[in-house]
Amino acid sequence: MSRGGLLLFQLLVALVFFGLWQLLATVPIFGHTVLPPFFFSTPVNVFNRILKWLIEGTIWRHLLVTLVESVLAFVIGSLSGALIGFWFARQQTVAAIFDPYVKMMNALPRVVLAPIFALWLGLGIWSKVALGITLVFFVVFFNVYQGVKEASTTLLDNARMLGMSERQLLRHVYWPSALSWMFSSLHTSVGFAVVGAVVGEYLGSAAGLGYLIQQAEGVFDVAGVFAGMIVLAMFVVAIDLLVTKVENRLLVWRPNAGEGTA
Amino acid sequence: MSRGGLLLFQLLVALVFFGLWQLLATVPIFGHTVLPPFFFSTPVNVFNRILKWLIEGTIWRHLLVTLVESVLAFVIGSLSGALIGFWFARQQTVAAIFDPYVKMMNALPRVVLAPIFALWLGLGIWSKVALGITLVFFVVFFNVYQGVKEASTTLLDNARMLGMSERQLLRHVYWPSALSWMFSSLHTSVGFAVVGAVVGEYLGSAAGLGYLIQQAEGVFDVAGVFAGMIVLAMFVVAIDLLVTKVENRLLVWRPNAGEGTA
Amino acid sequence: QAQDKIEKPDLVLGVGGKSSLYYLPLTLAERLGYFKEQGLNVTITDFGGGSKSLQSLIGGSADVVTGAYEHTIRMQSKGQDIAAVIELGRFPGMVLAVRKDKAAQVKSFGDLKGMKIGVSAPGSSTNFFVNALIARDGVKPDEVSIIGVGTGLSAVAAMKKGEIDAIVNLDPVMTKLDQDGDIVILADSRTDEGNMKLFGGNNPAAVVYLKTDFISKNPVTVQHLVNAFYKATKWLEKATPEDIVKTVPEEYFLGDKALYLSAFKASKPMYSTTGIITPQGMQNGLNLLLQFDPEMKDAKIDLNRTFDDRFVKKAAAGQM
Amino acid sequence: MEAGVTAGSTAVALDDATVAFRLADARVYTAVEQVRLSVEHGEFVAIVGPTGCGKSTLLNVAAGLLRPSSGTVRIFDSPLAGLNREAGYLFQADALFPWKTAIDNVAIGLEVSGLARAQALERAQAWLTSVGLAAFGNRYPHMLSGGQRKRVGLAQVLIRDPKILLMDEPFGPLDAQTRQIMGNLLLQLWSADRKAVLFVTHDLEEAIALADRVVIMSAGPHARIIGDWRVPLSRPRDISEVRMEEDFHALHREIWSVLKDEVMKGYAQSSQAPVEAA
Amino acid sequence: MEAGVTAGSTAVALDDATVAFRLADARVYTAVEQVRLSVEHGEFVAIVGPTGCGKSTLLNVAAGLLRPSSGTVRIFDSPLAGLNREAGYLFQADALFPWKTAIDNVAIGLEVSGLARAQALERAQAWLTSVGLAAFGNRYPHMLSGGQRKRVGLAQVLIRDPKILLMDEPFGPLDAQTRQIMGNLLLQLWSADRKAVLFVTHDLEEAIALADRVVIMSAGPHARIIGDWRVPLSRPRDISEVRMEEDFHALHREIWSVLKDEVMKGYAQSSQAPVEAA
Ligand SMILES: Nc1ncnc2c1ncn2[C@@H]1O[C@H](COP(=O)(O)OP(=O)(O)OP(=O)(O)O)[C@@H](O)[C@H]1O
Ligand SMILES: Nc1ncnc2c1ncn2[C@@H]1O[C@H](COP(=O)(O)OP(=O)(O)OP(=O)(O)O)[C@@H](O)[C@H]1O
Ligand SMILES: [Mg+2]
Ligand SMILES: [Mg+2]
Repeated sequence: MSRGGLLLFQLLVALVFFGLWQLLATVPIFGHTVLPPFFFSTPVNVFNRILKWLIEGTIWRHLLVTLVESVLAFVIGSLSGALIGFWFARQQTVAAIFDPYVKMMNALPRVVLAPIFALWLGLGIWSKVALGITLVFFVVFFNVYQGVKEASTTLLDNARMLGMSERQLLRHVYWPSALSWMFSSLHTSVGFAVVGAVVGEYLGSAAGLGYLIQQAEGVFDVAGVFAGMIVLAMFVVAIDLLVTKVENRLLVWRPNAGEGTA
Repeated sequence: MSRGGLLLFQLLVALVFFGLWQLLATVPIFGHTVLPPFFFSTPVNVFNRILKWLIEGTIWRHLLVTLVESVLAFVIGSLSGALIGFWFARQQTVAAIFDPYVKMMNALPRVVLAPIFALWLGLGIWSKVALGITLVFFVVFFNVYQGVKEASTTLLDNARMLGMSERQLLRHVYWPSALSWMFSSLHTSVGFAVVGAVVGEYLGSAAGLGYLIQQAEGVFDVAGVFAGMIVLAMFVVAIDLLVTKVENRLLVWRPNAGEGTA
Repeated sequence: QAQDKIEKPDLVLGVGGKSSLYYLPLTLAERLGYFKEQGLNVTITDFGGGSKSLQSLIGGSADVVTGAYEHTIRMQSKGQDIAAVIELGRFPGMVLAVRKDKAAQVKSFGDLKGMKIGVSAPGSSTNFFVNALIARDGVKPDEVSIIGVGTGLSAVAAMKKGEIDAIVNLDPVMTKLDQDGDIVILADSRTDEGNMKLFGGNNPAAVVYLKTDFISKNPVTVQHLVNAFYKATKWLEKATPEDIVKTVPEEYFLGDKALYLSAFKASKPMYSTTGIITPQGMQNGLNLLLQFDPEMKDAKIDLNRTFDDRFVKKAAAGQM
Repeated sequence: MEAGVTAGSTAVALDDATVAFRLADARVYTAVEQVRLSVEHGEFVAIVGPTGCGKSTLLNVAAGLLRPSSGTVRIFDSPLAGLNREAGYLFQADALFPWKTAIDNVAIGLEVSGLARAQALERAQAWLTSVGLAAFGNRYPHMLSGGQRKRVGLAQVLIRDPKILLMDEPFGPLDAQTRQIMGNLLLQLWSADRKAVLFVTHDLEEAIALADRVVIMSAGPHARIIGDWRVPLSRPRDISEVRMEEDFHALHREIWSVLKDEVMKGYAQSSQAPVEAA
Repeated sequence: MEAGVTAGSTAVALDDATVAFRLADARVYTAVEQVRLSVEHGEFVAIVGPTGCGKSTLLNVAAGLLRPSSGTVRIFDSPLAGLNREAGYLFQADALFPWKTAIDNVAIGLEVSGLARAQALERAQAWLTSVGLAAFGNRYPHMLSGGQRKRVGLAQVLIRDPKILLMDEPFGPLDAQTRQIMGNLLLQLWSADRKAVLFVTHDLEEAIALADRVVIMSAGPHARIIGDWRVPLSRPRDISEVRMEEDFHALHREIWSVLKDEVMKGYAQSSQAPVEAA
C-alpha cells in the first residue's frame, strides 16, 4: 500500500474510534449510555481540552518534563538491560546463580517501591526515571539474553576459527545477531518508559503529564485525564518512529520484500 | 556446575543480600544508618512476619487470590498477545494500519485506567486480571510479531513449495520459529502478570497480596510491605520454573551443549 | 415486620485507604461485628484513593462509600445524586506544617509563597486546604509549588529528605513527622480550636455516602448500615487507647504501636460523636470548595440534598 | 490446470524472461536476460553453467518464488501467477525444518496434503530407506552430515510426487558412488510417470548421463542460454554404464569446449563492475 | 607452540581418535573409531569417503571444535586443548556473517588480528579478485549465489594465512572450470609457504590432482581409515594437465575400486539401526 493510502486508513481508524466514542458517550442505547461521560467524557470535550492546553501553553512544560524522564529511563534502562543481558548470556555461571533473583526483581510491584525511590532519589525527575528503568530494563534484558543465546553455532564456530576474542565475538557476532531481538524489546520498552515516568509522576511530583492527569482525576475532570493520555500517546508514537529509523539503519543487511526484482 | 553447587551459590547470594540488609539497617555507619529501619525494616522482622503469616494461615487466602489473578492474566494476556502477534505478522496491511495505535495503547499508564476497569469488570478479580493482561499482552505481542517476521525465508519458500496452506505454514514454520521468541517474552511476562495483579489489588480490592501490602503501607508497617513482596517473589519463581519446563519440552530440537560427544 | 426486611443484605463498601485513622470508625464497625449484628454482609474494598472509591460508587461496583463529605457537593455539580447519611469525622484532620529549618522564615501562611508544598495528591482536598490558607494572606495557588507526595511512607520520606519545605497531610504521617521533630505545625484541623480558627467551626470530613436512589429504594438496609456506624461512633467516643489496641487489627500498628496510639490520641477529637452534619459544617465545606475550584463557582448547590439526616436521628433514638 | 496436463504439452515455458535485482543505491544487477527455455511434459532438462550465472534464479522463477522483471512464465500452458503448485523444488541451500526429525521432515509433504500421519510416516520411512537413511529417521537435521541432509531433502521433495521437479544441485555434497545411486533412483521415478525435470548441476557428465537435453548458460551478468543439446543416448539408462558409450564422450567434449570458454569469460567479467543504473 | 613449527614436524596428529555422539534416550552413535591420522608440516592430505562417514567430524576434531570421546589430538606436537589457533577452517555449511558485506566478511579475519581497517579492506579486495568476485564486494551474502558464497568463504579463510588449512568440500558448489582455477590458486598458496592442508572432497580426481596423500574412510558407523595412498605425481602441478598423466589414472582406478565397495557397504549398513546403548 502506498504511504498516502496507509495514512488515510490510519486516519480512518482514528475517526471511527472517536466517532464511536462520541456516539456511545452521548446517545443512549435502550435508555442506557454505554460510555457514561462521567467516566469517559466525550472526544469533543477532550479535544477542546487539548486545544486549550496547547493555546495556553501550559502543556509544554509538563510534556518536556515527561519527555526528559522517559528518554532517560529508556536510554538508561535499555542500555543497562542490553549490557547485563549480554554479560549474563556470556557468563553462564553468573546467569545460573542470579537467574531466580532477576526473575524475582522483575515481579516486584514498582508502585510499592515508589517511597523507596523517593527516599533515595528525591522527588525530582530521578525517582521517575528509576521507576521507568525498572520496567524497561527487564524487557530488554530478557530479550537480549535470549538473542545472544540464539546466535548461530555455525557462525560462532567460524568466528572463533577466524581468531576472534571474546570481545570481538561480542561485537561481530553476538551483537548483530541479538540486534533484531533487541529492537523488538525496544518497541515494547518505549511504551514502558513512558508508563514508568507517568506513573512515577502520578505517585508524587510537581510537574509532568502524570501530574496533570492526577490533578484532573482529583477533581473528577475526566476530559483532562483523557486529554493527558492522548497527548501521551502521540508522544510515544513520535519516540517510536525514531527507534524504527535507527532499526532500519542498523538492519540493512537483511533480505526483505523491498528488494526483489527490478 | 552441579545442581547442588549451584543451589549453594544461590543461597549464598541470598544470605549476603539479607546479611547486608540487616547490617546496614541496624549498625550505624559514621553515625548514620544507611537503611533506616523505618523505611526498610530489617530482614529479621520481615521473616518473623512471614513466619507469622504462614503459621496463622492468613496469607494463604490472599496468596490464592493473587495466584488466580496472575495466572489468568498470564494465560489470557500471552495467548491473546501471541495470537494477535501472529495475525499482525501475517497481515501486513492490518499491521501497518494499526501499528501506531498498538504502540499508543502500550504507552497508556494502566494505573489511570483502574477506575474504568472497575466500571466494566467490577471489583472482583477480573479488574485485576485486566490490568495484568494489559502488561503481559504487549510484551508477548511485540516478541511474537517479530519472531514470526524473523522466520527464515528459505524455510518458508520450502514450506510453500511443499504445498503448505497459510494455516499449515503457521503451524509448521512460523510457530516453531517464533517459539524461542515467545518464551523469551513469557519469562518477562510472568513477572508482569504478577505485577499487574498486585498493582490492581493495590489500587482497589478486598483481598490478595497487593491488598496486604497496601494495608501494611498505610500504617507504616514496612516489615509487612517487604514480607508481602518477598512472598510474591518466591511465588513468581515458582511459576517461572513451570514456564521453563514447558520451554525445554518444546525446544528439544535445538543443538545444545548437553549433546556433544559421549 | 415486613417493612423491616433488609432489601439488600450483601453490600460492597468502598473506601480509599481503610487503614488510615481517618476511617477508623469503619474498621471498628467491622471488627466489633456491628455489621453482622445488623444483619448485613459487608465486603470492604480498599482503593488507592478517595476519588477511586467514589468512581466505583458512580460506576455501580460499590453500593456505599466511606469518603470525604466534599464529594457529595462536587457530585451534585456534576449531576450525580449522592448523599451522606452519617458523619464519621467532623474535622478534616488535615495538618499544615513546615520543615523545622524553615520554621523561622514562616510566620504566616503568606510566607509560604514560593515554597515547595507537599500535598497528598494534586487536586485532592489537602491541595485545596493549603490553597485556602495561603489565599487568606493573598498568595495565589500558582505562587507556590505543589507536589504530590501521597499519604504514606513517601510523604514521610519527602519531608525527611528535604524535598519539600512544607506539607499538608493526615495522620499518621503528621504525627510521625511531629514526633521525630522534623516539622513545626502551622495549622491543625484535628482539634476543636484548630477548626474554629481555620473554618469557624466544623468542617465535615469522613462520611458514609450512597446514591440517592439507592437510599430511597433500600431504606431499611441504609438504616441498618447507619445503626452499625452510629454504634461504632459511640464506642469510639468512650474508647481508651487500650480498647483501640484490643480492637484494631494488629497489623495496623505493628510498624510502630506507640506511633499509632499517639496519632490516635491526636486525632481523637476529630471523630464525630453525633453523626450529624450541622448546616454550619455544610456551608464551611462548600465555602472551601468555592474558593478554589473554578468549576464550582457557577454550580448551584443545594446543601440540603447532600445530607440525609433521617437515619442517624433514628439510630440515635434507638440507641438511647 | 489439471486439464492441461497431457502428454506432449509444455510443463515449463520461460519466454524472454529477464531477472534484474535491485541493489543498494538504486543500481540494478541483471542476472539473466531474455531467457527462452521450455521443458516438455516428461522431459528431463539439465542446466549447466558457470557459477553465479543465474541457474538458481531460473529455478526460482519457474517455481514462482521470483517474478521475472520482464517476460512470461507458463506452466502447463497457463500463465504462472504466484506459486507453482505443480512443482517440487529441492533447494540449493539447506532447507530442512530444524525442529522436525528427518522422518517428520520427509512426511510433512504428505501430511499437509491431508494424509493421515501414520500412513505418511510409513511412506516416509520407505523413502528414507530409498535414500539410504532408514536408521536416521529420528535425528534432527543438526545431527546429520551435509550429504545426509541433502538426501533427506531429496526424499522430502520426491515423496510428494510432483509433476514438475526443480532440482538445484541435488547431488552436490554426495560422493560419486552415492550420486549414481541417487541418479538411478531419480531416473527410475521419472521414467515411471514421466515427470518434467529441470536439473541444475555442475557435473557435466552427470547432466549428460541423466538428461534428455543439456542447456548451457553463459556467464553473468546478462546471462543467456548459449547452447541446447539433445542427448542421443537411449533409455532406460544406467548412469555408470552410460559413461562407457562413445556418444557420451563425443557430446561431453563438444559441450565442454563451449563451457570452458564461457567460464573463463565469466571469470574475467565478474571482476569488473557488473552493474548499471536503474 | 611457535617453536614447534619446524619443517618436518607433524602439524596435525590424531591418535586413536574415537568420536561418539550422544543421541536421545542415552543411546550413542559412534561416528568414527580409532582414527590415526597425521598431516606433516607442508603436507597436503585429501580425505575421501562415503557420505556420512565422518569426514567433517574429523575436521571438527582437528579444529578443536569437537573433543574426541577418546584418543588424543596433537597440533605441532603439543596436545590440543580448546581451539586450534593455528588452523583456518572452511566449513561445509554456509558460515558467512549475513550482516557483513562480502568484502567485510573477507576482511574480518585481518581486522580481528589488529590490522587497520583500510589495509584489511585493501587486501580483502585483492582476495576477492583472486576468487573472481572483485565486483561483488559490497553485496550481502543473501545476494550472492551458492558458489559465490563459497568463494567468499574461501577468501575469508585464506586471507589469514593460517599454518594449517582445514577445508570441507571447498569447491563443492562450483563448476568444473572454476574448481580448477580455485584448485590452482590453492596449490600456488600452499607451495609458497608449505602449509599443512587437510582437504575433504567427494571428487576423487580432485583429491588426487591436489594432494600428496589421499586417505579413504570406510562407511559409518564406526568409520575408520581404510586406505592411505601417496600420490606419485610431481610438483608443481597444473590441475587440468595432471589428469592427462598415466600415473594419475592408475591411482584413480586403484582407489576407486576400494571406494566403490565401501560406499555400497555403507549404503547397506546405514539402513540398519546403527546405534548401541551408552
Ligand atoms: N537478491 C539478490 N540481489 C542481487 N543479486 C543477486 C541476488 N540473488 C542472486 N543475485 C545474483 O544473481 C546472479 C545469479 O545468481 P544465482 O544464484 O542464480 O546463480 P547460480 O547460477 O545458481 O550460481 P551457483 O552455481 O553459484 O549457485 C549472481 O551473480 C548473484 O550474485
Ligand atoms: N550432533 C550429532 N549427533 C549425532 N550424530 C551426528 C552428529 N553430527 C554428526 N553425526 C553423525 O556422524 C556421522 C558423521 O558425520 P559427518 O558430518 O562427519 O559426515 P561427513 O563424512 O562429513 O558426511 P558428508 O560427506 O555427508 O558431509 C554421520 O552419520 C552423522 O549422522
Ligand atoms: Mg545456485
Ligand atoms: Mg561433511
